[in-house]
Amino acid sequence: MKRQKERPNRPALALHVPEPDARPGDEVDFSHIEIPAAGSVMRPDVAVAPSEIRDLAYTLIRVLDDEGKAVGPWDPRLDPETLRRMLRDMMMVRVYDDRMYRAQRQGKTSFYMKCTGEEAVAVAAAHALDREDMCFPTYRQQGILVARDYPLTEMMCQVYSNAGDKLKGRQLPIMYSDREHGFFTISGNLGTQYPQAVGWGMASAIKGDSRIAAAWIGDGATAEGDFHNAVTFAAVYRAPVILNIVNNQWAISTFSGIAGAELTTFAARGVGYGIPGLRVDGNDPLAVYAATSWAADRARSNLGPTIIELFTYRVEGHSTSDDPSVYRPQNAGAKWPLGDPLERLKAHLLGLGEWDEERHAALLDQLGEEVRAAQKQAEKQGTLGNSPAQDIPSMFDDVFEELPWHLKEQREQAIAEAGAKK
Amino acid sequence: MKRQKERPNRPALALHVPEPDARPGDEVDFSHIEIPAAGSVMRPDVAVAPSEIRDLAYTLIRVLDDEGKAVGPWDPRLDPETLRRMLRDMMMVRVYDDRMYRAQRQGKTSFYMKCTGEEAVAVAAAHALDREDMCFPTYRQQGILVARDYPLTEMMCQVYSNAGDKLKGRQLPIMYSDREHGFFTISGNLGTQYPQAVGWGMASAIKGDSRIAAAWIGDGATAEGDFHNAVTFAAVYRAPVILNIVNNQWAISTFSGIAGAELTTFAARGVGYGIPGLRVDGNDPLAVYAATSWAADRARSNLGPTIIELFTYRVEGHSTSDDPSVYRPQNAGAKWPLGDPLERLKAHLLGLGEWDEERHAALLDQLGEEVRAAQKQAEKQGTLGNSPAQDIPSMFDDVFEELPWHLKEQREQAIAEAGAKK
Amino acid sequence: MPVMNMIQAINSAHDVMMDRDPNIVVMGEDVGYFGGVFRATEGLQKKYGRSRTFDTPITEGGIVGVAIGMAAYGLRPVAEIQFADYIYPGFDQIVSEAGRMRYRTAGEWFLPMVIRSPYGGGIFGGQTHSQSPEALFAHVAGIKTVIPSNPYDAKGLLIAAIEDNDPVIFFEPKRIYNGPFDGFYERPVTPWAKHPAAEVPEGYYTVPLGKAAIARAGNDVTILAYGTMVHVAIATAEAEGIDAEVIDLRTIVPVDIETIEASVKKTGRCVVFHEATRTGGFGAELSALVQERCFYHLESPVQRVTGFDTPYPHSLEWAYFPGPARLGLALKKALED
Amino acid sequence: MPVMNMIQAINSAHDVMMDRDPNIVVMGEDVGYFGGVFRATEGLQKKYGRSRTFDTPITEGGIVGVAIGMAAYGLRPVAEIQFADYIYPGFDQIVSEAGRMRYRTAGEWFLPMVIRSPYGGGIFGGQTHSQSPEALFAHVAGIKTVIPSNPYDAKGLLIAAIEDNDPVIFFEPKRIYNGPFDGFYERPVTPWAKHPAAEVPEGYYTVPLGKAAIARAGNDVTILAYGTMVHVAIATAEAEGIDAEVIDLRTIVPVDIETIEASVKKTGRCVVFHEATRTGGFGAELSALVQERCFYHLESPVQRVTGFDTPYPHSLEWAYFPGPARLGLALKKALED
Ligand SMILES: Cc1ncc(C[n+]2csc(CCOP(=O)(O)OP(=O)(O)O)c2C)c(N)n1
Ligand SMILES: Cc1ncc(C[n+]2csc(CCOP(=O)(O)OP(=O)(O)O)c2C)c(N)n1
Ligand SMILES: [Mg+2]
Ligand SMILES: [Mg+2]
Repeated sequence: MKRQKERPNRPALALHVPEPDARPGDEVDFSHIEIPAAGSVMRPDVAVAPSEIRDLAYTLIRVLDDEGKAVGPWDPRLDPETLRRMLRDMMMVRVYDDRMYRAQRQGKTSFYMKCTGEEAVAVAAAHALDREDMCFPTYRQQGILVARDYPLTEMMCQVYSNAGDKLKGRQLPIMYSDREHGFFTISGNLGTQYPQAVGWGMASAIKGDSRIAAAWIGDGATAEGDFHNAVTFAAVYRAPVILNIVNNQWAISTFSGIAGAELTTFAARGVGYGIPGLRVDGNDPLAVYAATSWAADRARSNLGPTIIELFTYRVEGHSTSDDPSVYRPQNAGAKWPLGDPLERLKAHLLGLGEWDEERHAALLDQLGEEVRAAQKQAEKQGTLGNSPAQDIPSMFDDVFEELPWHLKEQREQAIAEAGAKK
Repeated sequence: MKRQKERPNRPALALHVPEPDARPGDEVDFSHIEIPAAGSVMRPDVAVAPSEIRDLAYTLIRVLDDEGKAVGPWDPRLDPETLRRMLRDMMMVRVYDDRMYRAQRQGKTSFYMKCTGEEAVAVAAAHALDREDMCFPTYRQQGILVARDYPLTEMMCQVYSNAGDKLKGRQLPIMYSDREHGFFTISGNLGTQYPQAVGWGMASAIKGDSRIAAAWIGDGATAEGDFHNAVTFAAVYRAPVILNIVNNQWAISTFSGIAGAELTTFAARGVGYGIPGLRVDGNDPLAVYAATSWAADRARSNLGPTIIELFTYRVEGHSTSDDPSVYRPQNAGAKWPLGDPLERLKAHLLGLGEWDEERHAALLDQLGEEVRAAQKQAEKQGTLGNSPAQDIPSMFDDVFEELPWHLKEQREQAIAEAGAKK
Repeated sequence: MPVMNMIQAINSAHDVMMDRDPNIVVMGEDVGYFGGVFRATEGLQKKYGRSRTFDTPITEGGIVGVAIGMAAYGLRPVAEIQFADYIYPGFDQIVSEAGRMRYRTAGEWFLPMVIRSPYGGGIFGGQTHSQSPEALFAHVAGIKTVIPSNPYDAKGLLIAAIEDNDPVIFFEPKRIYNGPFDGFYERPVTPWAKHPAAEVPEGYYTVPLGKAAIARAGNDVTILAYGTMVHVAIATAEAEGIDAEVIDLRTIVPVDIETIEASVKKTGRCVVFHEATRTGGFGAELSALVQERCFYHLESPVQRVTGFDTPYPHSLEWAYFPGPARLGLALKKALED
Repeated sequence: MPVMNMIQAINSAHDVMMDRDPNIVVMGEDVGYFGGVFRATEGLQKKYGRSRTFDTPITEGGIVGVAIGMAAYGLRPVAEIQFADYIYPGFDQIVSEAGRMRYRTAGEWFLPMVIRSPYGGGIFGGQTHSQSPEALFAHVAGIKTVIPSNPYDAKGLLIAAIEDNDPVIFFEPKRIYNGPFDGFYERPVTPWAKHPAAEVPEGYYTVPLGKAAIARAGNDVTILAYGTMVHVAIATAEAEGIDAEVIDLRTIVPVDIETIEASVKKTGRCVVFHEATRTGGFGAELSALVQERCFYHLESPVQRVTGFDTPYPHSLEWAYFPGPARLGLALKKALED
C-alpha cells in the first residue's frame, strides 16, 4: 500500500468520529442550542412549493413562549377542552410509564420503555389526526393509544404477556398493536414501519379513500435503509403520509451526531427529496399539533408527504435494560432548555385561566387511581413468569392462516413434551 | 374499511404515478430543461460551509459554452496535452464500445453495455483524480480503465470470459476489476459499491493515508438503501470520498421521475445530509473535471464527502438485452440539448487551435486500429461458448482462500461428471 | 384450449385476477409501461391503469416494505423482484415483517401478498442473474414458497398464491419461460407449444399450494425436484432408461409430505435434485425428511444432486448446472447400492 | 490462569488482536464509548482510540457495506451487529458482496472481516432478540460461520476468525455469556467460574476454524450440537443416564465432517440438536450429511431436535426452547428404535 510518506505533496487524512459535548463527569451544557423565539417562524399555505420553504427545516417551529402564551402563525387556536384533554393524556402517559417501569423492576415482566419528556410527540399528533388515520409508531409513542382511549388494561396485559394479552404473549412488552385504534403493530426491528406506512398511504390513495398514514421513527433509526426507501416512495408517488422523526438526541448510548446531526438537521432530509421538512419543538404540544395538522392537510389535498423533525430529549434511560449515567452526564434531561411538555401545556392552560393547581392535583390523583385500577384488573389475568398464561398449542397458531402438516406435528410434539416434563 | 363516501368532509385521495413527457410515437421535447449559461455558476473555496452553497445543487455547473469556449470560475485551465488525452480517451471508449457491442451481436459473448454519451463522467473524472485514488464504478464507467491505460486486450478477455480473462470467466461481461489501476470490482448488484467506497475512504483516513475514494451510481440506483447507508456514513465520519450520481435519466425502461427526479435534483440529496451537492453538466468534460477536482481537494483536506450529480443522457439502450424504442421516442438521445461530450471537447480544442480535423480523423483511424489489434489478440484466447476456456477444477478456487473438504469433494464430483459426459 | 408459454401464463394469471379483484395491484422495477424485463406484466398498465400497475424505484427493500403496508391496508399486492439475485435488499422486510406479521399480532394483521421473481440459471447470466435462493425462504416461518415447472401450473399456482392470505414467494425458473429445458444444452430448444402443460385455460382456475404432482410415474427410484429440474429429471430418466418416479414439488413450504412419503416407500430409493448450492439447500431438508420418515424403507442412501457450493460461474455454466450427467450418475448409484 | 466469562473472553480476543495488529478496527452500534450493549467491546475505545473503535449509525447494511470497503482497503474490521435478529438489513452485502468478493475477482480482492453478533434465545427477548439464523449463512458460498460454546473457545475462535482471510460470521449464544446454561431453567444459574473452559489464557492463542470438539465422549448415540445446546446436550445425557457422545461443532461451515463421521460410525445413532427453527435449519444439512456418509452404520433414523417452525414467542419461551425434555425424548427414541 502506498502511504502518506511516499506522497509528500498530499496531506495525511484523519477519521472524524463525532463525540458529544459532555460525558459522565462533565457538566452538561445546552447553551449552544439555537432556539428561535416562539411565534417567529412563518406558516405557509399547504399548497406552497416545497422549494420555497426549505428554511423551515433549519429553524424551530414553536408556539408556546417562555410564559406559556401561544403566539404566532402556527398557534392552532385549540379550545380549552382539547387543551385539557391533551394535558390529561400526557399526564396519563407519564403515570402509566412510572407504574409499568416499577412493575418491571418488581419482576412482573421482562422489559419496559418509557417516553418521559416525549409525551407531546405522540399525544399532540394523535389529537391533530383523525381517529381513522393509521399510525405507524415506534415503541415510544404509547401516547397515541392513550389519546385514542385504548384501554389501559389492554396495554398492561400486553406488557405482562398474560391471559388477557390479545397478542397471546407473543410479543415483547410494549410492542402494542390495535387495528381498531389505528395503531399499527410495533416492530422490534427499527425503521421497518416507515416504508410500510408509505405503502398503507399509497393504498389509501389507490382506493380513493380519505385516510392518511402517519409514521414515527427515532433519530438513530433514520440511518436505516428503510428510512430512505420510505421517503423515496413517498416523494415519488406523493403518498398521503406524515413522516415524523423523533429526534430525542440519543439512540441507546449513541448521540445523534452518529446519526448525522452534526452537519444538518433531520428535517433537512426532506429537503434532499424535495418534500417539506418542518423542524418543530417537540416539547411544545401546540407546535406539534400545528405542524401535524399542516402536514395532514397537505396529505389530504394530494400534495404528498411531509417530514416533521420533532426536536426533543430522551430524559430517561433507553429502556429498563439501560443506565444512561454510564455514557452521559447524570440528569442531563432536567437541564433540557425546551422544558417539559406537560409543564408547558399546564402553564399555558393556567395562563388562559382554564386550569388551576387544585384541578391539576385532583387530576393527577384520579389518573393514579385509574392506573392502579387498571393494573389490578390486568394482574388478575397474570404477570410474566415461568408458567406462561398461554397454552402450548396456541404457540402454533397464526404462523399461517391454516396450520400446515408440519406445524400440526410439531404441536403434537410440544404437547407430548409438556406431558413428559410433568 | 371506511371509504370516501362515508367521510364527505374529506377529499378523495389519488395516487400520483410519474410519467415521462414522451413515449414512443411522441415527439421528444427537451425544451423545459433549464440550462444556465456556461460560466455563470460561482466556484466557492473548498473550505466553504456546505450550508452556504446549497444553491449549487439546483443549478448546473458548466464550463464549455455553445462555441466550445471554456468560461467562468470553474474552468480547470488544463493544458492542451491533457485536453487531447481526454479527447482521445473518450473517443477510444466509443470505438471500443462499438466494437464490443458488435462482438456480442456476433455471438462472441453473452452481454454488453455501452456508455455512449456518458464518456465524460468517467474519463474526465479519472483525469482529475490521482492514479492512486480508488474508483468504485458501475458498469458504465469503462472510461476510467481507458483513462488509466488499462490494456484493452485485458478488457476484451473479460468480456469474452476467455483463457486470458484474469477473472477466470466467473463474471458477467463488462464486470471488470483491476486493483492496480484503482478500479474496484464491478458488482452486478446495484448500489452496493457505494458504502464500500465510503468504507475504503474511512480506512484510508484511519491509516493516515492520502488516497481518496470515488464512487459512481446511476440515477435509478440511488433509490437503494445502500445509497443512504453510504451517504450517512460518509457525512458522519467526513469520509474522503466523492459520491458521483450519474443521472442519465433512465434506468432500463424507467425514467428518472420514478427515482425522485420530479421534485428535486439528485445533487439535492447532498443538501439533505448537510454535505455539498454539485450539479454538473455531465456532457461537459471540463465541468466534470473541475467539479471532481474541487471535491477531491475537499476530501484531501479532511473536509469530507461531496455529492456530484452528473446530468447526462443515456443515448443508447440499457444493454444488449434492451430496445429503448419500446418505451421512449426513437433517437431521443440525438436531441439531448447538452450535446455530445466528444464533440464538445473537440470543438474546444479546435477553437484553441490545438486540434484539427485531419488529426482527428487520423486519431480515429489509429484508435480503430488499436482496438482491432487488441481484439485479434483477445480472440486468440477464445470467445464465450459452450466449451469454456476455464478448466472445471478452477470453478472451485477462490470461494475461500483454502479449499475446504466439501469443495474438494465437489471438485472430484465435477471431474468425474465431466469424464462421464464424454 | 389456448397454448401459452410460462410468461404468457403468468401474465394471464395477473390479468384474470386483476379483473376479478380491484384490490390487486402489481408493481416492481420496469413492470409498468414496459411490462417487465421478461414481459410478464405486459399490457396490464394499459388495461388497469397506472395506479394498479406501476414502475417502482430501484429498491427491493422499499418494494417489499411498501407492499407490506399495502397488504396491511387490505390490498393484495403482487410485487416483482427483477431477478431473485436482487431479493436480498428486501430480505429484512420479508423475514422480519412479512413472515411474522400474522403471528406477532395474533392474526390482527395479515399480509395477502405475492413476491414474484425470475430465478435459476441456464441463461449465461453469471453470478447475479442465476441464483436459486429458495432455501433461505424455506427456513423462515410464516412464508410459503412456490416454484412452478410449467405454464399450466404457473398460472394456477400464481392465482392460488394471490388468493392466499399469507405472503408467498413465487420463484419462476427463467430458463423455462420459453420452453421446457431438459438440461441437454447442446440440443435445439423445444418451445412450450409441444408440451401438454402449455394448454392453459383462458380464465380462472387454481392449482393448490402445498400439493406436489407426479410428473413421471415410476417404481425404482424417486426423484424429488421442482422448477427446471423436473424436466431435467424426466429427460435423464428416459435417457438412462431408469424407471424413476419424478415428483414435482411445486410448493416447497409447505411441502407435500404425503406424496413424497408414498413414493419413497414404494421405490425405496430417493434422489433429491435442485439447482441451488448444496450446503444448507432445500435438498438437505428433503433428505432429512425422507430419512426421518422412510428410514426403514430405504435401500440406499438418499442422495443430493445439486449445484456446487460456489457462486454461479459465467463461462462454466454447464459444468455448474446440475444436468443429466450429474443426475445420471446419482441415479445409477442409487440403484446399485 | 485467569477465569473469564464469555464476554470477558471475547473482549480479550479483541484486545489481544488490536494490540498485535494496527489494521484491526472495531465498530458497531453502541460499541464505542459505551462498549456495546453486552459490553463485549468495553475499554477498547479508551485504549485504542476513536478511529479504531467507534459507534456507527444504526444501519446494519451500512455497517457491513462499510466493513467490506475497509477490508478491501486492507484493514481487518470486526463489526458487531447488536442482535443477530437485526442482521438482515446487512444480508445483501453479506451474501452478494462479502461471500463472493474473492470468487468474482479470482482472488484479486478478498475480505478479512468478522461480523460478530449475540444470538439465540433463552433470555425472554421475544421474537426480535432470540433468533438463531445460522442456516441462512451456511447456505451461502464463501462465508464461514462460527458458534462458540464456552469462553476458551470463544476467544480462540474469535482470534482465528480475525486472522482468517475470508469473511466470518461469529454468532455468540447470548444465553451463555454469563454461565453455561444447560436448559434446566428452574434451577439456579451457574456462573462460568465453575466450568473448566472458563480458564482462558490472557494472551494470544487460537482455536482453529473448522474443527469440532468432543464435548462429552460416549458410545451409544451421537449428539451434534453447537453453542448453548452443547450444555443442554451434556446435561440431558447425564440426567437421562445415556452414554451419549456430544460433539460441539464450533464451526458449522466448514463443518468438521471427520469428527462427525467417526462418532456416528461408532455409535450408530445420531441426534442433531439446535435452537433454530427446524425446516431448512442447519440440522437438515447435518442430518443429510450423516445419512449420506453413515447410512450403513445407522441403526435408527437421524433425528432433529430443534426450535419449532414458529417465531420465537415471548411468554412461551420454555415451551419453544429445545430443552432437556425435548432432547430426552429423542434420545430415548434413538436408542429404542
Ligand atoms: C434493525 C435494528 N437494529 C438495532 C436495533 C437495536 N436497537 C433498539 S432501540 C435502538 C436505538 C434507537 O434509537 P432511536 O431510533 O433514536 O430511537 P429512541 O430509542 O431514541 O426512541 C437500537 C440500536 C433494533 N431494534 N433494530
Ligand atoms: C439490486 C439490483 N436491483 C435490480 C437490478 C437490475 N438492474 C440492472 S441495471 C438497472 C437499471 C439501473 O439504472 P441506473 O442506476 O439509472 O443506471 P444506468 O443503467 O442508467 O447507468 C436495473 C434495475 C440490479 N442489477 N441490482
Ligand atoms: Mg433517539
Ligand atoms: Mg440511469
